[in-house]
Amino acid sequence: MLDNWLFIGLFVLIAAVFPATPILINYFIIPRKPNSIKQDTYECGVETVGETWVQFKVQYYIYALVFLIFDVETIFLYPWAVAFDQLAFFAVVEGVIFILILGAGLVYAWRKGALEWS
Amino acid sequence: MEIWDQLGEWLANLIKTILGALNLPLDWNIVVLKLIGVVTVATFGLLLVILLTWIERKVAARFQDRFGPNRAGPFGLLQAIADMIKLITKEDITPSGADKIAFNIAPILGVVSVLLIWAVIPFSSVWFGTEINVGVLYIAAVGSFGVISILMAGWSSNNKYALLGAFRSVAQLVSYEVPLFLTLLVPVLLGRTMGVNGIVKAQDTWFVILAPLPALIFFISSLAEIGRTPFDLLEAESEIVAGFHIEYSGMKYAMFMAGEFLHAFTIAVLTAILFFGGWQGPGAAEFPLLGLIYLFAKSFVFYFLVIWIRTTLPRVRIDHMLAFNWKFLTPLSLVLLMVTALLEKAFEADALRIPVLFGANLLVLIITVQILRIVSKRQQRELKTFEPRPVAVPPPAEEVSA
Amino acid sequence: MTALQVIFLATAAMILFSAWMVVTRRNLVHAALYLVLTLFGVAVLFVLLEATFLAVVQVLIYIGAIAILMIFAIMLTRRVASDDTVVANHNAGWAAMLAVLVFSSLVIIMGAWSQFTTFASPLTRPGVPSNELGQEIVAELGQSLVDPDAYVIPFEVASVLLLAALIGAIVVAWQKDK
Amino acid sequence: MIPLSWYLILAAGLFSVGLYGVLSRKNAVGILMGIELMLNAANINLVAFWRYVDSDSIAGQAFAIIVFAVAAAEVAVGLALVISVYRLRKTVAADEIDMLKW
Repeated sequence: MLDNWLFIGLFVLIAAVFPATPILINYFIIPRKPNSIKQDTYECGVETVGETWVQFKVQYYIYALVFLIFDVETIFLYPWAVAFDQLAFFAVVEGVIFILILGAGLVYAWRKGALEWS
Repeated sequence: MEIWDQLGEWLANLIKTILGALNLPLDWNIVVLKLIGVVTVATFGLLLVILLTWIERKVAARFQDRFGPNRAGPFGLLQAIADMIKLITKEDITPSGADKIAFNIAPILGVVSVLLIWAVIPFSSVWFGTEINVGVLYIAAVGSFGVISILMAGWSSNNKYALLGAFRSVAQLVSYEVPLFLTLLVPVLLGRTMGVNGIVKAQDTWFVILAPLPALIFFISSLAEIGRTPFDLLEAESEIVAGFHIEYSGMKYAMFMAGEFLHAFTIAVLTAILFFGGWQGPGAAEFPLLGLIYLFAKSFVFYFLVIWIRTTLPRVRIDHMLAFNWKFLTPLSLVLLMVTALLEKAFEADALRIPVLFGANLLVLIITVQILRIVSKRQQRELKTFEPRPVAVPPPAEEVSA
Repeated sequence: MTALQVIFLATAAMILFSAWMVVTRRNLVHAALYLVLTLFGVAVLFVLLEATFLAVVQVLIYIGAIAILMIFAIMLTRRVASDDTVVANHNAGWAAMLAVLVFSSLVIIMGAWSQFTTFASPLTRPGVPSNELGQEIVAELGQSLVDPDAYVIPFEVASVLLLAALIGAIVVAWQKDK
Repeated sequence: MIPLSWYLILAAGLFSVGLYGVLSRKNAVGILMGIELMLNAANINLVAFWRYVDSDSIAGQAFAIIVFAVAAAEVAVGLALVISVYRLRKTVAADEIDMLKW
C-alpha cells in the first residue's frame, strides 16, 4: 500500500519542481530595471492610500464556517458510502438521519439570514 | 494494439535491465521506476497545457466569429510556444512591500494543486499513475492547496484589490466545494469504492444514467471551482481589477494561467471519469489504447462545453452566485444524496434499480422546477407591489450643451 | 537507516520546526501558513502509519477548512494582529518551563511502558489481499460508524455537536449590518 | 522500521510546543492555533497506537475521526468568539479581555 503513496510523494516533489524551473530560468535571464513607480502597488492607477488592510465583512467568515461544518460532516459519510454493500437498511437510515441533522444546520443558517450577501 | 503493449513491456524491461546493471539496492529500483512514472504523467499534464491554450483560443475565437491565432505556424499552433518565449523573457515585477517568500511560492502551489490530481487519473484499464483506495477524497483534498495558494497570493501582494479578490475567490471556492463534495459522494456510493479506477470499473452502466442530477451539479460546481465565466468573480476585471493575481507578471502570472487551463481540462476529465464511464467503452478492457482514446474523446466533449459556457454566458452577480449555491445546489444535492442512498439500498441487486434511480432523479427535477416556479411567481408578485420606477427624465437642455 | 526512517525524521523535523514557528512568529498570517505546513507534515505521518483515509481527511479538513477559517479570522481582526507588540505575554518564561516539564514527564512515563519501543506487525485482514487492504479498512470504519454495537452514538452525537457548533458560531459571530 | 517510541516522542514534542503556544501567546487566534497543535499531537498518538498495538480493530481510526469533528467545532466557535470580542472591544489580546471580573 505504501508503494502507491511513494508515487504520490514523488509526485508532490516533481509537481513542485516543474513549475519552479521556468520561474528559476526566468529569474536568471530576465532584464531587471526596477524603479519605484514600476514596483508601486497597482490600484487602478490611483495612489494607494493607507495600509493594505481593509475592514472585511464578517460574511466571509460565515461562509467558511458553514463550509467547515459541512466538510466535516461529509467526511463521516464517505466511509459509510464505501461500506454500503455491508450495511443493513437500518444503517442506511442512520446515515440519512445524519444528513437530515446536517440539513437542519443549513435551514437554520438560511432562516437566520446568515447566507445573504449584503 | 498488440504493438503498444509489447512496446510498453519492452520499455519496462529495458529500464529494469539498466537499473539491474547499475547494481542499486532493491528499494531504490522501485523509487526510480516510480520516478519515471511520475515524470511521465507530470510532463504529459504540463505539455497538455500548451495544447489546451491553443484549443481554447481557437474555439473561443470561433464562438466570437474570429479566426483566433493563425500566424505562428500552421493553424497558429506555434502561438503557445511564442507566448512561452515571450513570458519567459519578460521582466518580473515584485511589488514593494510584498511578502517575498509567500509571493513566490503561491504560483507554484497553484500549479501543484491541479497537477496532483493527475496522479490518480486512470487513463485506461491498465495505465494510470497510481491507484490509491481514497482517490476521490484525494482529489478533493489537493484542491485545498489551491485555496491556500490564492490566499497566499492575495495576502502577499500587499494590494487591497488582490486581498479583496483573494477573499472573494476563497468565499466562492469554499462555498461551491460543499455541493461538490456532496455530489462526489454519489459515485462513491454507487461504486462502493473511493478508488478512481474502481469507480470507472464499476460503471457498466454509466453513473450519469443512475444519477443525472448529481452529474449536473458536479459539473456546475466544478465550473465554479475553476473560476471561469459565469463564475469568474475572482477575476471580474471590471470590479476588482484582476483579482488575487493582479500584482503578478511574467512567468509567475503564466503559472497561475497554466494552472487554470489545466484545471479546466481536469474537471472535464473528472466528469468523464466519475459519471461517464471514463475509459469504459466497447473493447476498452482488451485494448488499453482504445480506453485512452475513449477517455480523451469524452473529456474533450466536456472541455468544449466548458469553453462554450465561458464564451456565451455573462458573469453572475456575487450575491446571486452565492445564493445559487447555498439555496439551490446545496439543498438539492442533500436531497439527491438521501434519495440515492435509500433507493440504492431498497433496490439493491434488483432489475428495477436503474429505471427507479433514473425515475427518482426525474421526479426530484420536476419537483424542483415546480418549487422554483412557485418561488419566482411569488417574487414577481412582490416586485409588482413596488411603486413604479421613475421614468428617465431627459436632462435640461443647458446641461446637455455643457 | 532505511528509507522510511529517513522520511520519518525529515517529516518530524519539519513538523517541530514549523510548529515552533507557529507559536513564535510575530506575524499571525505567517504563523497560520506555518500551521498549514505542520498539519501537512502530520498528514504525511498518517500515510506512514498506513491510515491513508485519515491522511487525506487531515489535508481536507485542517488545510482546506480550518486553516482558511483561521486566516479569515486573522484578517477580520487584523488591526491588532499586525501590531508590533510583543508576541508573548508575561507568562512566556513559566510557559516554556511548563512545556519542557510536560515533555520530559511524558517521555519518562511512556518510557517506563513495556511496549514503548515495539515495532508494527504488518497490517492484515483475514482473507483480504494486500492491494485491497485500504479499501477494506475504510469499509470497516464505515460499518463501525453506523453499527449499534460500535460507534453509532458518537457518530450521531458528532453530527449534533457540529450542528450546535454551527448554530452557536452563527449566533455569536453574525450581526446584521445596521 | 520505525519503533512506536519515535511517534510518541514526536507527539509529545508537538504537544509541548502547542502548550507553550497556548500559554504564551497574547493573541486569541494564536492561542487557538496552539490548541490545534495539541489536538494534532493527540491524533498522532491515537493513530500510532492503532497501528502498533491494536491494528486488528478500527477503534483508533474511529477515535481520530471524532477528534477531527471536535477540533472543527472548537475552531468554529472559538474563532466566532474572537470575532465577536473584537467587534465589542477592538482587541484580540487575551489578557485585555477582562470584562468578566468575577
